[in-house]
Amino acid sequence: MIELEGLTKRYGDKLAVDNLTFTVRPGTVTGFLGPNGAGKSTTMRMILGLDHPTAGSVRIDGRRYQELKDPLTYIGALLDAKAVHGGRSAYNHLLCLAQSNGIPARRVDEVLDIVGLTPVARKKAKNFSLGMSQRLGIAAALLGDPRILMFDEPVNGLDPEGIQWIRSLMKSLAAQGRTVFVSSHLMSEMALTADHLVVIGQGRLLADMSMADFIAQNSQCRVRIRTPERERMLDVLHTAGITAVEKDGGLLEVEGSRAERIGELAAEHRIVLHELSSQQSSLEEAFMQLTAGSVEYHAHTGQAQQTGGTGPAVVPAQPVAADTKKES
Amino acid sequence: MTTQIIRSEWTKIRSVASTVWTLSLALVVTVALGMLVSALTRHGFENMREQDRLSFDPTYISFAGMGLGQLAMIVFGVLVVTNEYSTGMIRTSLAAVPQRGVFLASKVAVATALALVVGMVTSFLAFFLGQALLGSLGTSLGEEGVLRAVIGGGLYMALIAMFSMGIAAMLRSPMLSLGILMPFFFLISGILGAVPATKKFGQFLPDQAGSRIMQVVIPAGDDTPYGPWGGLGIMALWVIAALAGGYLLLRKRDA
Amino acid sequence: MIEAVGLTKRYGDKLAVDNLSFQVRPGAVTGFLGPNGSGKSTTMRMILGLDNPTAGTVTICGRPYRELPNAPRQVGALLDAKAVHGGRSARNHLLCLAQLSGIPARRVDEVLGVVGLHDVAKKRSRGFSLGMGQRLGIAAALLGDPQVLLFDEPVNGLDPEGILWVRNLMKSLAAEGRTVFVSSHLMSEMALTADHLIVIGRGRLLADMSVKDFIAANSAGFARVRTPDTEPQQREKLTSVLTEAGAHVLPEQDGALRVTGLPLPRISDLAHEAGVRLWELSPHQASLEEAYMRMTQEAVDYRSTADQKAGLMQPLPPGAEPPLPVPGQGQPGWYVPPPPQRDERASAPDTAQSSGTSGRPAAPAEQPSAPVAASAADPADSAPSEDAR
Amino acid sequence: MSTPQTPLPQQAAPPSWESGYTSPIPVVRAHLGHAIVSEWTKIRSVRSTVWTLGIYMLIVLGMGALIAWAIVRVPSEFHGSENPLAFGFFGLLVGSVCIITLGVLTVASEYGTGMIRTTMTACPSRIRVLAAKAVVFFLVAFTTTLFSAGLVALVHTALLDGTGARQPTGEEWLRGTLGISLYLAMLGLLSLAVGAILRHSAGAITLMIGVVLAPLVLAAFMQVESLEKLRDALFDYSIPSQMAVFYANTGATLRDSGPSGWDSLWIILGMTAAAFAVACVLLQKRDV
Repeated sequence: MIELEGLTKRYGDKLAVDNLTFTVRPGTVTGFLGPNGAGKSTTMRMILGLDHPTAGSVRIDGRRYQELKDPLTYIGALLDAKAVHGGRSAYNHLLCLAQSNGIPARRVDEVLDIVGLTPVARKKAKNFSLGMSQRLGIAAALLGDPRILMFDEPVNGLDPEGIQWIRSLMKSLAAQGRTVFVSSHLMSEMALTADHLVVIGQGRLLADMSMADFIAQNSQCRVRIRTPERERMLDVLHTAGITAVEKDGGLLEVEGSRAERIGELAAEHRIVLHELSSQQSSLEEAFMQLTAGSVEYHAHTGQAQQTGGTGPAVVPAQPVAADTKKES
Repeated sequence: MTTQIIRSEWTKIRSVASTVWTLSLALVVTVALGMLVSALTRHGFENMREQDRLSFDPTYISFAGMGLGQLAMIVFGVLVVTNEYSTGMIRTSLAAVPQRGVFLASKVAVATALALVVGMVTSFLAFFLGQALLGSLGTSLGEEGVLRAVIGGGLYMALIAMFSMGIAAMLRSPMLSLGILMPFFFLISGILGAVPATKKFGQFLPDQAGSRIMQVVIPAGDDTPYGPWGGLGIMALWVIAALAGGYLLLRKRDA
Repeated sequence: MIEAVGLTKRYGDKLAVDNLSFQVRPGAVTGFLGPNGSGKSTTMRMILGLDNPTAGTVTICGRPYRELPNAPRQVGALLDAKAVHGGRSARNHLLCLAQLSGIPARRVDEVLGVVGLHDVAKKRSRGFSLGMGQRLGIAAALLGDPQVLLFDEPVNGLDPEGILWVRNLMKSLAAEGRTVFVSSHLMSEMALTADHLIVIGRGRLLADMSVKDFIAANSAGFARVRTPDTEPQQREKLTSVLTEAGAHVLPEQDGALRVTGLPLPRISDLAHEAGVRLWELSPHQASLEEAYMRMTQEAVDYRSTADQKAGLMQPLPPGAEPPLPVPGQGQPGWYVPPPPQRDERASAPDTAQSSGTSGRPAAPAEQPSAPVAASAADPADSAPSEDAR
Repeated sequence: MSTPQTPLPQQAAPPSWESGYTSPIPVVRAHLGHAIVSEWTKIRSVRSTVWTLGIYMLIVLGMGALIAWAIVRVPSEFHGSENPLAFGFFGLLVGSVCIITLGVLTVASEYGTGMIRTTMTACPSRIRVLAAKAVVFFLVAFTTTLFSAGLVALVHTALLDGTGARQPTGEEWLRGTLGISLYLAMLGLLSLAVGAILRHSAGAITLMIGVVLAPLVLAAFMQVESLEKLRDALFDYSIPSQMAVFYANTGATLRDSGPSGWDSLWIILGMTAAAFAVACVLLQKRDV
């Protein structure tokens, strides 16, 4: 369990984290989302006692981080995969961490095996790819078999096999009753992994709710219907008070009604369906909707860059940045 | 608790190549240069001036390489600390050991112990090999002040490494630390100690005060206000100041 | 146009890239896929003339990279976003690259605007987050307005807004007729961005085909069917009817059925005939991820295994009682580390018959390679967009 | 618009749609000039290089001022026929550490940060990159040294004027300003080449400082006559003594051995050329 209370961090006159209060509970994977510059990393660093909060406090299982004896056995964290001395071997890197917390050296071989780095355990970390470094970082987090795990962008650089692995690893860690706190920018990954979401923007808490609630609150549910008896279906829907929109290819789209209800209606009127699928907004769309106001580095959308004598079509700037997309 | 952190720091130190490189370089350079100079000195002792012969210090001669060897010791001390920062490892380390004072103390203790062992070996090796090459001119450990000078040589090297660690903990960047320490020890300290006007101040600088302990024969006309152990004490004060500064900054800063 | 012929790179006795031949054509986004360690980065570095091939050649517009008269004007590359001197500001970093190939300084401000870094242009890049570094790298690639673009993991560290932007950027670059070559591990992104795929494994070419062909060749689509949750007998009825008609039916976790081997209208008709009401009937194209996983199974270098946790067991002196769990650590529902046990592996002969469990704690072992994830692919993810075409 | 980048005959042949997109910005052939401008931006846009240069000038000017102050206080001690410019030597000796650091950092810091991959991608001609770095560094080091050393020399001669010291001759002026500046810039270039060979900042700086100091330390302990030749050679050819040669009295060679006149410059030129040859070969051969 990680408890944050009124956590605040100020750099100069910039408020990086602003009065953040939430609890990360055991038994679920909690996703930690926010645009770049929202204060996610700063928050994670304060949880680990690396940065001193300007105000507020963080408790790990009820205690301050500095008070933990052998902290790696309470909380394992992957912050920055490349934060390893390049000249040290993977084995020695983990060994020195294990020793500092009184973890037996055999555990090092074990975690290396878990993450699949045993063949390169004695190689220098300098030559590791980002994916391998990421695995090393995950191994370090698992070292103390802690009850709380914190991962910052765990799938960065992992290949698809590794992504699937970390996905199920996090789920099984949570299923064992551990607290798993994951930050990521990859909404498709988050949608597959997290049960609960904490969303921040510009240092403030925007949402702290379950994944399903989050998507439901920040999006609209659509149902797609394909049927050979289009006219009849429309009539049926109309009498039931449901408005359907005709799309090309004989497709009908219904907003604000559930697929179950439409299925029952069709069966009642013996209408044959060729497709009946509910199109839930993706987490990505829901997230865009929520954080639209707190994005810090907007890609330039206009074509205003044709200033110089550099000629036309200087730049393939996108008129299709976040704003236009989420309205559709 | 502390023992496990010390074991961890020992793993860190022994598992990087720079430790082996810098320490073996310190040993080889100091001993080899000392031997070379000792051999050359014996060869031409008859031709020396009378005055030089009177103040001839066989112990100090065998430590001739110390001036260059300490360069490697400084690099060792600086890299031990700044490696953590330049790689980002410091965050992992401080997450594993949140007690920053204990962390720094363990790191310095392990590195100093290692530097002390290497320094002692270097010092004794340089002495014995140097004396062997000096032949009849040589002295022995039994002579007055000689044992002190040889042990002092080892202590001096360890203290130099500690001082570098303190400075490095304050500055965090290897380039900056080396950029300040190297010119300081090699040029500024030497110049300040040699120019009469600044000599009074210069002789209280860490390396000048500390290297006093390696001298057995005091040259004529020497008016240094401290003895061998006093000099080492002055150096130790510098070391304590540097380490205290490093600790205070580490505690205060965000990692 | 990038053309590799018999490209080979050997490090010591390890063959990183093995006789690779392919073409990357203009006007399309070409994805470059492969497991970690398959030689993707090495190939990219050889394309850019950073590494010398052991054998073979790779040319851009007919010339080796190092012989291009003004390389950045023809090829833009994002290799490693952090390959920047941290003490230099974003603008100066781009400026020195621009000057290197005679690009006017105005262009620097333009690309800074394009990637959205104009506000931090004067800040030192040391303080940049990975996402900002990535944007800076993309700016550097766009600087020369080149006809060939290489991106290595472009969305690494970008936030969702940035990911969306990069996705659209790459598509429009290709639409302008440029050659866009992108390597990525994120299959969901690739499915949305790439038109063509080049897949390598262990340094060898595994596939060079369009995304559609790739998915079709390496997987099968299926239909998701749901019957009223309240009436389980309807589900059983449908299952038997569909199985009789020759379909392959698998139950899914949420109570839906996964049907392969029958087209959607046929399923609908069968359900209708059997009097089964449908709550859902949706087509699913297998995801790119599934197709990819199937193809590269053998070529993965670093495999993960289950967590044994034997290493946490302190070997106790013989006869000693295992210590009791620490009070306060046993709250219900929380994970409790397994209590230390005697290490049975120390006395091998005694445990010969129970070797399967020796040294293993009672706690459930993790099953990292379980295929849960692939089947639970987000319906809103890639399948509908494939279908919409 | 015809494709501006058609350097190859086979490229000119296919119609534009086949080569895909064509940039409207005219493509110029990149040459050394571009690389030099770029390297200049690199040097001036990083704080550490600016700081190192600043400290360098501070040391040279500061020590010059210190000595000037000593001249004013006790002018009688500075009589004689010695070269009146010689007092500038001390500042430059200490300052040489900065020049070495700067030289090494110019190349090695690119390897440390990974920037080298970006640079090599932007300019695949590796020799051109190295040449541009050398040219820019040389000019920067040379002008800074010339300015600082010249200023110190002017102040010193002005202060010494009237204390009985002689006026420096034209050749002494030339060597005490232009000569020493060329020498220090070459020393920096040597460090730059060593940095390109070792690709590791701390290693290269340590090595270069060792090269500067080792002969002196060795020589200092050789107090025996039979070794005088070796000792003198070590002493004479050590880098600090070679620097001192530029301040020696013209005509009056105090020692018969060792370099004199402009010899030092040719020696360092040879060393630097050799180091550059090695660096170029390695640069071409190695993977970045």
